[in-house]
Amino acid sequence: MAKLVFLGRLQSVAGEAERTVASGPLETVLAALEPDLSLALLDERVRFALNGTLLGDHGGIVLSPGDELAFLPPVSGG
Amino acid sequence: MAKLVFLGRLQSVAGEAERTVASGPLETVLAALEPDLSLALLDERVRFALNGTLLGDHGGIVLSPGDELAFLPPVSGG
Amino acid sequence: MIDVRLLDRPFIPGAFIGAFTHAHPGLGGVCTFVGEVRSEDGVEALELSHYAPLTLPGMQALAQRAAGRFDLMGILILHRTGVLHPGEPIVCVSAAATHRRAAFDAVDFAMDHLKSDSWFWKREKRGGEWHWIEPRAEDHADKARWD
Amino acid sequence: MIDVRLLDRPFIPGAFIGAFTHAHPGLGGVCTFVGEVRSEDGVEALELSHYAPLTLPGMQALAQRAAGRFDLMGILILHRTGVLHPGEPIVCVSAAATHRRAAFDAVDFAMDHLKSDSWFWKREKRGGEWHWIEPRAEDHADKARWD
Repeated sequence: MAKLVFLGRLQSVAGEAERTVASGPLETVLAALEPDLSLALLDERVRFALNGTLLGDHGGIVLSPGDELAFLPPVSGG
Repeated sequence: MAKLVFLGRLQSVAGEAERTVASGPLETVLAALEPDLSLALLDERVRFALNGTLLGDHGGIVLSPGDELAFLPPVSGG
Repeated sequence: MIDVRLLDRPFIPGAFIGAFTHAHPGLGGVCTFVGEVRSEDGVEALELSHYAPLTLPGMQALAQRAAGRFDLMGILILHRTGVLHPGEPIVCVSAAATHRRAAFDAVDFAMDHLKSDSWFWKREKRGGEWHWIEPRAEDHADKARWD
Repeated sequence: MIDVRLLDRPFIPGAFIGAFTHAHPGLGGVCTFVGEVRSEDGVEALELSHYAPLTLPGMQALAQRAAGRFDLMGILILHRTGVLHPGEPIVCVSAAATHRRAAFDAVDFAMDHLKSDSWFWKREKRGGEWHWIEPRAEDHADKARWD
């Protein structure tokens, strides 16, 4: 199993701050989510962090057991 | 009698912070002081304040009894 | 001294600034900015969420950049998380330096970058309902001053 | 709120800033600068003298000008007189505003003018002897930024 973490407004879309999912290719993981949630996660302004490291490229991600993938929408102004 | 107040380094020249003098025209008052003190007081960068009000013009000053004339050298940076 | 903290409950800036200042005896000056939650527009509360693996490390990197760019003796960056109410301090940045200009510029720089570059997401409660706050173009313009 | 004071003994800036901040609930932010006596060049002590009929009124006029020029909720200006030792606070300027930029600029403006325009005369003790400090061209340049 792997963990998805939803930050900011993505938390409201998901209805929770994190979710445990089956490990595997990210596209398979996303396809199993609610369509509005997977659409929101794939917004081009959303950044990904895998196990605490920001990813520059969002292609070819495969979640291994124990991985934590965070979805980071643009931060709020102040 | 009137009072002269010496600020900053003028205090060191006068050897005291203030001095009581006979009232009368300022030139008469200054002529009665030590020459090095009157010279220091007349330095063009020294401003005068009569009874708490800065004077723009240093000419024709006559000290009345009870007057306080302060001599203000340039303030220190810092 | 570089001191960077995330605080999850109300804090008194003076308590941190006093200790920070005493850690740098004989400095020239300390510039401090404390930002508070504004009490306007009917905002009842503000909630800041963060992502632990990124947020504090990002603030520490920012403090290092400020210390490297300006001639500082130290920098203090405090940021709240959690639910805040109007009037509570949300951020405090303090810089100690021999010269005032360096202290001022470092605080200004850190504030501009904290607002646009830090991993915080905010939502505010108005009329009993929470609303996410979107990014503002203005913050990016503030940050661009330093590029 | 405009609060301007001459203080003839050591003070803790935080004690004044805390009260000043609480007098403006819901502000956006407070910028503060605290200047301390530097411990360099073998300076043992610093003495500041002032002229009561001019010094405090001059500081009050400066605070009014800053409040008129920037969009402030309040400004606090504290200045020491008498004998100070390295590490003691000598000046504290704090500005509260809805927007950070106004608070920063007001403190910067007040500090630049306090250094060159205020009626303080300073002498420092080195090797047991007092020496008057002369004006510096640099301070006039700082002030000229605002003309």
